[in-house]
Amino acid sequence: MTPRVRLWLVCLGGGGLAALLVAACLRLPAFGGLWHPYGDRAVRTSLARHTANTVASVNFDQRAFDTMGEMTILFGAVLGCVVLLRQARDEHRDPPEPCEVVPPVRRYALIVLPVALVTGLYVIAHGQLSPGGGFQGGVVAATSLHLMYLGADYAALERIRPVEAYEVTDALSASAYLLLGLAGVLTGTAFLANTLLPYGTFNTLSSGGTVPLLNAAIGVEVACAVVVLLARFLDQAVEIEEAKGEMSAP
Amino acid sequence: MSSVLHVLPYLVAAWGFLAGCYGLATSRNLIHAVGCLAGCQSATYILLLAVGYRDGGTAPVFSDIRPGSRPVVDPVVQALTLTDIVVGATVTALLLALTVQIAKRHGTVDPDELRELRG
Amino acid sequence: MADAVIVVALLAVAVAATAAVVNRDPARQALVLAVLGTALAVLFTVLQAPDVGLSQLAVGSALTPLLIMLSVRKVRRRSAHGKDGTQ
Amino acid sequence: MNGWIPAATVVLAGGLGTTLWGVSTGGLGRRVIAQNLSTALVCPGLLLLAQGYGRTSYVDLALLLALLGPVGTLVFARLLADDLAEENPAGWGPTWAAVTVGVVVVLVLCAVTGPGRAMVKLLIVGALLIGGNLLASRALSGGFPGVGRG
Amino acid sequence: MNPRRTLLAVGGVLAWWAALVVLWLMLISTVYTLEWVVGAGAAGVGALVARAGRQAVKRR
Repeated sequence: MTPRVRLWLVCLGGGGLAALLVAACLRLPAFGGLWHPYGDRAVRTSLARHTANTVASVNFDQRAFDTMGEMTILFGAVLGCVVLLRQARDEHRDPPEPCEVVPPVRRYALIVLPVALVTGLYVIAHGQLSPGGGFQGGVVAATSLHLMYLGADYAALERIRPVEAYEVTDALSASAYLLLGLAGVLTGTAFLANTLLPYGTFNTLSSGGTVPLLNAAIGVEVACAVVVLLARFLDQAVEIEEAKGEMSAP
Repeated sequence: MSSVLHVLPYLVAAWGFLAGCYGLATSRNLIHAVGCLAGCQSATYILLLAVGYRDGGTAPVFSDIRPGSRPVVDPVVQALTLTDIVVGATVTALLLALTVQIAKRHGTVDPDELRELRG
Repeated sequence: MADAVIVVALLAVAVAATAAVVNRDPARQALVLAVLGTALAVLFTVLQAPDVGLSQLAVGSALTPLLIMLSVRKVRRRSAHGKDGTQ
Repeated sequence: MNGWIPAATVVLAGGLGTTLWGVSTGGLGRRVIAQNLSTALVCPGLLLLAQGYGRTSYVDLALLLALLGPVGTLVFARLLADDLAEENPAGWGPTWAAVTVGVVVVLVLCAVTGPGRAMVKLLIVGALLIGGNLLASRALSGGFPGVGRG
Repeated sequence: MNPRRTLLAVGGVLAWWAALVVLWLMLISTVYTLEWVVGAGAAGVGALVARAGRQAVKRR
């Protein structure tokens, strides 16, 4: 198939799809409508279970089984990356040369690193109260560690980030989520049912039953997964050299 | 104005999706194609959130307002979208890892050249 | 007037998505994707979804650019080595 | 209806419009500067929106953007250092303009909020935003002189 | 490691810890005991990472 024929096919298919999509858009309920039956029920249930952030309640209580599926996709994707980006037999590790960074950038990185980490932990811990949660805070915490790469060099990042520990913690926090679900079964209700703990006082850190615990498990899992993921990419981009390149490398 | 606004978010979602598809089909670089796919994904987020929006509503988060004092938007679609954004990023990473692997094994990331290589 | 800000955010997202497709160089596309992420975060905020906006900011502002730029670097270095090897 | 949301609309329309134009046209140096300015201009917009909707919890969005936006620019400055080396994009004029917008918005919001922890939070966001932006501009104009392959 | 350097290191970590606890208190909306406990823990992690980062940059 020549590129020209393919472009025609794309235009034809895209045009048809566009017509269908526009027709569908015109028949959708108008944007901003007042009828949200599922939303109203979710808000009622969330308030009944003393969870201030309804979105966290949906994620970690009402649809916690769904979130387990998302977590499995995350875990699988990271596993796939680790396998795809491993060091092959015809490659070798070549420690990168230390890199020069102007002092202001280094100072900024050293100051913002702990601030960003604590902010990430704040976002995780307050997931069931204010906007935020394990997914967002985990990414922030993991990103903050990589300021070491930006403010110094890869060797400095590797010193504060033992990848094996993060791989183990990733698996442990994923199993913690499952164990919390199984605890529901053992106490006589259902998998991931929010009946294990008292619901607590509304709008405090301990409110919402198992929601804060599941939220924390997801937070740790996401943070470790992102660290492992970026470690593999950084290894490939910075350290791992191909055997063929040896002759040209100085 | 307001009748346009009733469909505009859906149309923007459709436009983003179609533009991403066009980029995917005509891309000459697999990394660029992965970026276009990320654009397609964001179209789905817009569609979901547009379905859940309520005029004059506010976020269904009651840490700083009293429950019931203001109308709130639909939390279910928000929960779907927020997990998908993070999981979508790791899936993007998986695709980029595949691209890196293809670049290693075949020495090119141009889909057309890859097809020629296979014969 | 509250609708005007929604329209602005929607148009910004539409333009950014188009620009992300039109810029064919991956490094330049990564820059546009970073701005697209910010525009999406604004859109999610005006659609009253701060949780989703936080998620988009966390992922779109630093993580996705880092992943794409690292892949670009690896692929560029690989092709540079490949040329040296064959010469 | 309050005046904060129209103000946010103006800031966001101006900020997103100019940065989108800058990031999708022209040379690489100009694009990176535009990406840096998108953080500097959108963050005050988010603060104004939080005030307009009367939700203090929305300030977290601006906090995260002020923290992570400059980190994103540093990623580009680091990994495109070789390409940016001959251009040395500085763009101090637009940067200072964006900083002025940020300072004005943060100070006005502080005056409205009144003394308290909420005001300190706003000041933290402002400090992170302005410090981060000035530093990202500094990094773009030759912050990584010796990045060969590190 | 001589006592003077140990003292300096502990002092540095404590200073970071105090600063991060203050940051935590500014971020949250209402203050109560559990919030103090969680904040102190998170600030402790942050202070240790700050120290590790400084060491990692110095040792090159």
